[in-house]
Amino acid sequence: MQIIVNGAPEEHPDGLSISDLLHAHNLSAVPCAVEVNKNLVRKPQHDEHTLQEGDTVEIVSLVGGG
Amino acid sequence: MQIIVNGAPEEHPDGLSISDLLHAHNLSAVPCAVEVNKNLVRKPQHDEHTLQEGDTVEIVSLVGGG
Amino acid sequence: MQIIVNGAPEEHPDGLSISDLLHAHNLSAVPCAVEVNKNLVRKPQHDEHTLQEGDTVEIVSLVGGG
Amino acid sequence: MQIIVNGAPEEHPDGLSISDLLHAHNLSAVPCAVEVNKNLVRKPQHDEHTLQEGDTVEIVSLVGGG
Amino acid sequence: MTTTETAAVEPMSLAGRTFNSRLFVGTGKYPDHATMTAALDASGAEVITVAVRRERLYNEQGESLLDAIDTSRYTILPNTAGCFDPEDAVRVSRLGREILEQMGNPGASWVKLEVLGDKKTLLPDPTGTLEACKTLVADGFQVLCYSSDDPIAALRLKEAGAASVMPAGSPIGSGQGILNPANIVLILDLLKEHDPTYPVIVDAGVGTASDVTLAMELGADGVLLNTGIAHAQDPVRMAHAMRHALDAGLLAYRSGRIAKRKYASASSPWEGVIAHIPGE
Amino acid sequence: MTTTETAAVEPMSLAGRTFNSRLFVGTGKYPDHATMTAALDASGAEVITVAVRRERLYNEQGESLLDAIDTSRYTILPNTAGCFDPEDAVRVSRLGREILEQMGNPGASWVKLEVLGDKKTLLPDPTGTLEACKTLVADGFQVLCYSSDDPIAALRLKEAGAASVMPAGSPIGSGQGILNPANIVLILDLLKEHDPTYPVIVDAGVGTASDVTLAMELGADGVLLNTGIAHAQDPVRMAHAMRHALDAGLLAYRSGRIAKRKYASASSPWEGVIAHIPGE
Amino acid sequence: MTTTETAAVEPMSLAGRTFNSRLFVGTGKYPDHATMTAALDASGAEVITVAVRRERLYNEQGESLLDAIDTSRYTILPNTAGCFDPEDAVRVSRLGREILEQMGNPGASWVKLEVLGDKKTLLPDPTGTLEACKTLVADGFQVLCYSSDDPIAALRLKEAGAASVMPAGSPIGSGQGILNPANIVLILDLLKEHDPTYPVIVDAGVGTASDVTLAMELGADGVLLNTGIAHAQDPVRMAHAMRHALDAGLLAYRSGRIAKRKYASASSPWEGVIAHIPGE
Amino acid sequence: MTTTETAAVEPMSLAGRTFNSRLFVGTGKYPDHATMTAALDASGAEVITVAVRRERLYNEQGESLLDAIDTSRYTILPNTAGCFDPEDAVRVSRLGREILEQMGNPGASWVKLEVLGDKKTLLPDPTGTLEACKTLVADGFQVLCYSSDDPIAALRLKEAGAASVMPAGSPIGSGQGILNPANIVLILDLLKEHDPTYPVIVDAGVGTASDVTLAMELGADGVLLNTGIAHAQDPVRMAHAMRHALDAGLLAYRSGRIAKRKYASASSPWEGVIAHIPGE
Repeated sequence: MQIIVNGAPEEHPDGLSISDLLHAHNLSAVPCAVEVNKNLVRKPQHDEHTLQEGDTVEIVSLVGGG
Repeated sequence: MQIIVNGAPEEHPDGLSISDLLHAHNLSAVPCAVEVNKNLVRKPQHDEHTLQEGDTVEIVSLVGGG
Repeated sequence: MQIIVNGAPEEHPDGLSISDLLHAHNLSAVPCAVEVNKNLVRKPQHDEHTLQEGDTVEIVSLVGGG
Repeated sequence: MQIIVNGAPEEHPDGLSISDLLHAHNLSAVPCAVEVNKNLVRKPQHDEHTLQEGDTVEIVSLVGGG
Repeated sequence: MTTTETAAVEPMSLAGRTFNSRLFVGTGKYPDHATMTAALDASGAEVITVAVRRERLYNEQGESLLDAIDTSRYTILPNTAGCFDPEDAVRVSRLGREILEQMGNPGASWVKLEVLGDKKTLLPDPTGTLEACKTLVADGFQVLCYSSDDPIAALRLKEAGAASVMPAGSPIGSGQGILNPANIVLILDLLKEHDPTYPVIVDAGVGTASDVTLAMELGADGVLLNTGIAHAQDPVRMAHAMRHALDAGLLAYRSGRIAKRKYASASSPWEGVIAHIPGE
Repeated sequence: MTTTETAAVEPMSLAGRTFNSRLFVGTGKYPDHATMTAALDASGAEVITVAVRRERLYNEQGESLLDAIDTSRYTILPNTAGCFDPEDAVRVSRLGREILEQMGNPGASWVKLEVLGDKKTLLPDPTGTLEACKTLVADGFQVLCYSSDDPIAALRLKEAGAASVMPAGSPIGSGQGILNPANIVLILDLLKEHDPTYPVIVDAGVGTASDVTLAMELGADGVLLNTGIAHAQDPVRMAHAMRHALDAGLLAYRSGRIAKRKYASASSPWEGVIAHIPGE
Repeated sequence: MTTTETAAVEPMSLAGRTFNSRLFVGTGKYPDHATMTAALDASGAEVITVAVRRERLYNEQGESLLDAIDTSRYTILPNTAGCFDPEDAVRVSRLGREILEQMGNPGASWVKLEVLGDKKTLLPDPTGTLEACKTLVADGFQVLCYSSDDPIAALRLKEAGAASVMPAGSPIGSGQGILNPANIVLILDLLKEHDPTYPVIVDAGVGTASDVTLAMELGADGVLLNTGIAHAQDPVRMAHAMRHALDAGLLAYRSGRIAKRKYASASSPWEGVIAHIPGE
Repeated sequence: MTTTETAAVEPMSLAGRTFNSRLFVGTGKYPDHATMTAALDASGAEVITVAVRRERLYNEQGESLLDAIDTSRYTILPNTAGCFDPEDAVRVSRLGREILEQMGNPGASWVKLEVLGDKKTLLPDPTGTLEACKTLVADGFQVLCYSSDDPIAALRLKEAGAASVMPAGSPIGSGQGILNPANIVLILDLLKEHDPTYPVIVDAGVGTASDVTLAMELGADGVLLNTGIAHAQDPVRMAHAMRHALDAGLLAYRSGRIAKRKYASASSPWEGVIAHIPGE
């Protein structure tokens, strides 16, 4: 299936969880937050939340800002 | 019946039109505007608009302002 | 003899009056003022004032200024 | 003899030195400076400088200022 | 060589009409009607503001404002002064229109919209003003909209259809002039960006003539004021001053002022100096 | 009630003569003579400044300044620009007088005295200016004396007999306007204390119309400027602007402006408001 | 006699917590992480702001911000910079909270809310900011709310439940300082009227130390800044300067400054002067 | 990367000696000696000014100034306050030196020269100050010379041999701060042109901490003040404020502040924003 992650299309197998996605990007141990289709999915739901074809995912962290 | 005109109670006979009210206050010939219960009643309706017990009437004109 | 006029050396015959000098520069009819060795020589003296070898002469007029 | 000290007339015996005057005012031990007739008399001269009838003396010290 | 055929100040377009005067003056706070009418005349104003208030039903008040003014001469611009929520401002706007329509005055569809936020500052409420502006525009009004000098608040009012946005230089009647010229410049930038003739009128806070001149030099299209004239010791003379001040500022803005320099630049030539110049 | 018969600006007395215009303008730095003469006309000035410079003996320069100007119309005020010591300033003053006497111009006994202290700032040397002022007064000149805005320096020049003290708003040609209005006010206080008609003219630094208006609102008697007009993109239009600006400032000063207040003061009455007023 | 036991600056209460430092600094725009951490240390700040941005998934970026900072030392305040509508600002606020909760940082329920109105000025949209503020307060956030210096806009944000209102001195990163001190004073008046400890923090526009001192002298509770330090030529030294500047302003505000006088007041006594005093 | 080993403020060289503090404070106008000594201590000053006055011969006055102060700790700088002509200023300078020599104080050859021009403004007389300065320099004094902010007057005093020129920000004790920063900058330009360490100290007019910070940000070497501390409601706390303010200004000046920009410059990156950005 195709999903949009941080603005770019990615191919992933069906049934991909958010945890799987973070793992695929080496982000499992990094403080970050995930939004699917503009709704925050909190960390305790990352294992159980299965992504769907066409989902728009944002994975964000903290950067320098004012 | 009693109505409130410009903030003060007034006694008037039933069936009083806006035109009657303006006449009673010597305002028939003066440029002014009338609101009944916060709704403007435009001049062509002044004859036909009959006031009701408890109506709140505002009769306004133009004064110096900035 | 040599004199300095408006910063430049000029050769003139001995006995030159200020009026002669102005005439030589086509300034006879122009409103201007003349200083010799930092002293003003007023117009009525222009005929009689004879310049000397080594005199420093300034001939000035009015220009745009603020 | 009469002298003026800090703006006020004072009577003193003839032959009064500056040191005598300071002593008379209990100022011998106080840091101060003395002027006679608008001329500073430095401390080493205080013993030998004899005041004269009509002298104007200023005895000054330091006060709070900005 | 740059020359100018004339020093005439070009007319201003506002709400579909054209005005020779860019000074808009109020009619409040004058010591008497004669002073007011003389000051209006001296100001050269073509548009004057008025307030909508209850008729005094029981105590006679002598000559009314409308008796005192030659209403055929002026576009009368009713304001919503005293309104603190958008509903009241809309009611008052409609009442003002009703009166001016009876009079056949061209200001009938116009309103100077004020939705105030606070009694001490009389500064506008940005959200309430925006809401009332939208309602009035939909109801066919030409909304001349009082605003703070907040550039985004001003921009939103233009986007909502205001015929003119009128930022405050400082609080109404305070005489503090233009406290933040940089904000007026940002408002002009934002509102005129793709619409250079969009009219921005500095309203409120003017204390003296130089405030008006400065407003125009910043690029404003006009100035609206009341207390600065009405409460001056000599209102009529001050009205003359304000008229000159507006022309001065507009002409200066159009003339392309010199840039500011840190150091001096001589007005007279160095060439031909007979004096000793240090270092030469 | 306070009214005014007229908005006429009262004339100014200066060096024993009376002028209707309080704007004094220079003749330097114009792109050409036609622009200059049009700008002089537009400014309404009656007194114009000129510099004294060497005749160009060898290269012809076309029309001279005196050919371009209708000298019968103006009082011509020669300056000592370019002088850095009192002796040179006195020499130049006498040369200027000599020329103007030949012309029969009323400016013949006048001089705009400048004794400069530094080439970067062109600010005056206080001690040198004072010395030259004394010499020229003794020699019968009417000295219009350029000064810094130092109040004591200005006071000393008045005491030395200057016909007018002319403090700089900011460096010549800098366009920075009046950098320290408080000092101009102190100068006016000190110089007019027992002599309220003593003329103080703000000279130098004017960049745009509001600078002129401000100068007059502070209480100055007049303004002298050159670069602000001559180097504007449209000098003639700017000359009109400056004229309006001066009238605006003088009228405003005479009108008694409102005091500044921290909070607002409503222009429209609270009485008779039909809207809900918070807290009432 | 008034004395002071100590020059200690009293702590500040904000969103239910207490801070010894009233300087809030951003983490953006530093030349490198080492300079940033040294500057944060020099500033004495206890609260630092960060932005929420997409992870860079494909190109490695070396050390991350969170690796560089000792996060146990600071309250991390995530902002919503880059958001132009309330919905986006709410999304970003929740994402920031999610990250900080994972880190156990006390800033987890806090947000520096920005809802911008325009890309050139980066000034806030008053209506959008108010709407987002209400949503976030209802969602349990402590909202530190960026505002313009419009007093009514600021008041509405307090009324909506903002933990602090943070008016801009001038546009973000512009270095123009506090363009309208009178508006900051009005904000302090309105927001503290019945609530004197309500925290008002001047945010944005600070260019140099005196801007910070002035903000505190006006009565602000703190100052938030970023570019003024990060883009100074020597950021660490400037961070020291800003810390001193804040203490200077707060102490001065608490000390009761002298009133301004038009004329002088001698520091040294007139009594006992031996010199001739004119007029005496 | 730019780093700084330390935030230490470099010492200042003045009249051949070196000082860690750049704040010079007066000893006048305090409510009592205990407040004064505490304020002097809090200020960190190493040089303090005093006046020379007649001994009170008949009425005892309790503890004298010199009893109250630990004179071994401070360089005592006697002033000539109250003098209106150069002769009196020279007399008073010599009297002050006489006393300080007896005390063995390093201020013995120093004088803060004031030759005043007027009792209302207490501004200096430029010509009289220059004359006294020359006399005192010839007599071996280190002259710290009070001046107006007139750049040429200041330059002439340096040329006459003053150890430091000390321009007034505004009249003594007026609390108006620095009325004309542009003039202070011109003074710094002229006096430091070929002599960058020549000390310029802003003296007079300081009302609050930000005035001190601004003076240092302009590039001054130090600040001298009295009334701003002594007449504050809490002088000791204000002395702390002034000390922080000076460090803030000096550090900021050395840090290279950001330039002012008309428009905003985001503190947080645009890259990686998840929100909708208008026009993108």
